[in-house]
Amino acid sequence: MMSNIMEVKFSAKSENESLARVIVASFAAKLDPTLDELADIKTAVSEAVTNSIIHGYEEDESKLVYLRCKILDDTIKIVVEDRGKGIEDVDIAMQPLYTSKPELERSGMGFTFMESFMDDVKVSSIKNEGTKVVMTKKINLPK
Amino acid sequence: MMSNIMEVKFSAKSENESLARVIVASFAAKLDPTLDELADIKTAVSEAVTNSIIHGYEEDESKLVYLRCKILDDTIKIVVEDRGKGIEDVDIAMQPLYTSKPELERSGMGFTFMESFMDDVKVSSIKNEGTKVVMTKKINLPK
Amino acid sequence: MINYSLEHKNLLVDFMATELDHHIAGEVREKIDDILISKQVKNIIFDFKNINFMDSSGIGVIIGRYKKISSEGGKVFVVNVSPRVKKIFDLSGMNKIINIYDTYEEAVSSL
Amino acid sequence: MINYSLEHKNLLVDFMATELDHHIAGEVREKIDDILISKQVKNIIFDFKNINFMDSSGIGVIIGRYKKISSEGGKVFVVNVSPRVKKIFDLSGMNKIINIYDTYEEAVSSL
Ligand SMILES: Nc1ncnc2c1ncn2[C@@H]1O[C@H](COP(=O)(O)OP(=O)(O)O)[C@@H](O)[C@H]1O
Ligand SMILES: Nc1ncnc2c1ncn2[C@@H]1O[C@H](COP(=O)(O)OP(=O)(O)O)[C@@H](O)[C@H]1O
Repeated sequence: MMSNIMEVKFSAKSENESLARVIVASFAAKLDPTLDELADIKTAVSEAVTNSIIHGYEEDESKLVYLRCKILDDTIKIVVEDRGKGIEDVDIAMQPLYTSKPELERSGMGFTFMESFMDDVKVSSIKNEGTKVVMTKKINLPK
Repeated sequence: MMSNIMEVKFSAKSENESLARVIVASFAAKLDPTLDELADIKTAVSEAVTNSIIHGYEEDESKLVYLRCKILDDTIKIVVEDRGKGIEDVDIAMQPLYTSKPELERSGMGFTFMESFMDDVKVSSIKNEGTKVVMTKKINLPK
Repeated sequence: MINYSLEHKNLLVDFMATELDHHIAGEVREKIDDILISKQVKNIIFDFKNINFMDSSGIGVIIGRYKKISSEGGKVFVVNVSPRVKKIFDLSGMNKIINIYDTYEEAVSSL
Repeated sequence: MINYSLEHKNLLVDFMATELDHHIAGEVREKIDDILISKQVKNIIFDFKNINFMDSSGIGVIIGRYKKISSEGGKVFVVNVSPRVKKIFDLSGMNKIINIYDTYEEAVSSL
């Protein structure tokens, strides 16, 4: 059984969105994913981290985003968490095109992209406590 | 004042040495360092992380290496820490060519490289509790 | 962030970044909206040749500009999209309102 | 990890990795030591053309092979080193015992 873990926390600054993508991509690279699988993972991470920064913390850069990754055999599990304002109704939030911040030109496609690109996405959130997104993806070893 | 922080922990596996380099390099990239400054930072991190894995944990992959980075204005501070076996005498350990593991073909140049490539290196260690290496480097903004 | 040129009221926008995410979306939006205020623009053509990553924040910027320009009868084109970015456009359903062409020339000649 | 070829007892070692750190040092060492046991080798020439990163663990592997080969009168050469890797060799003081040449041909013709 192959296993590897990494936990990261970083300032809730938008410049760290690309950092989060690079970090997860280098970690996931050990599973030898295709370029497309890697892009799927980067996109999903980008969406979740951006949401924590914009929605969870409303761009308060003094706050921290938590990113945890685990490889177990051929599956990567990625957790993105914030201790921000939380989501009132997760089911509504996850609907395609739903956004609470149209004035920021959010497209409301964040959760849809996470669900399209990962095998499984689970969101749990408590109002005024924070939000946790758990995503997994199996990387198909035999190419 | 510009500031940014990142904290990472990862399994003490040798395959994560390159991960640590990539992570710190992407974080440091925000200071717009020269390629040579970036290589200096990567080398110093590689040495400290490798030491935690080999000497601190004697390659017990279930253990964790802690890496913390902070940018404050034009200076990056990097802390590499382990909760491993510690160093009896830090002054001796830091001497060029000193190694406690010649059988593993260690060159004894790890600390020397950290000191050559960073502006400042401080090592604190407690026997059987762990080792902490704090390194800083100022990136010269005007090129 | 972006370079632009204006020809016959067609605004050509060229990205200097390689990744169109939330971090650069804000600046891109401001820069373009400044141009829309100060110059006469009918259509916008986004050249994606440098972009190798885009997420839903990128979609937001493009839709936002589409809304501005389409209310005056203008169109939005994207050219030189990589297969990956194309996939993102397709998933977002934006390919129904935005015109995707291989090259700048094809976009212009369709006008 | 490595490719090798043997010509007139000169072992040419080519790295397939781009980074010579502790992670790959162990495998490189084992592979080369297997060859040293099974074949007749006098000198070793390391071709660094693919290596863009090396730390003190890399120095350790090269010194280790130098110790084996020099006790039998052999030499160690490194060729095609990048300026960065050259800096590491210089700092380690290894440039006094290891011969650094620009190309494989120069290394061989110096023998
Ligand atoms: N981390 C979070 N904290 C608080 N609210 C969130 C978080 N992530 C998502 N949301 C809520 O869910 C909605 C939908 O998210 P998403 O599908 O990513 O679209 P968008 O980010 O474009 O609004 C957001 O508009 C927001 O109201
Ligand atoms: N994290 C650590 N935990 C325990 N001992 C360490 C640690 N880092 C360094 N040391 C000790 O310091 C010595 C010198 O380290 P270094 O200069 O990096 O050389 P090398 O790693 O080649 O032995 C090591 O051989 C080891 O005894």
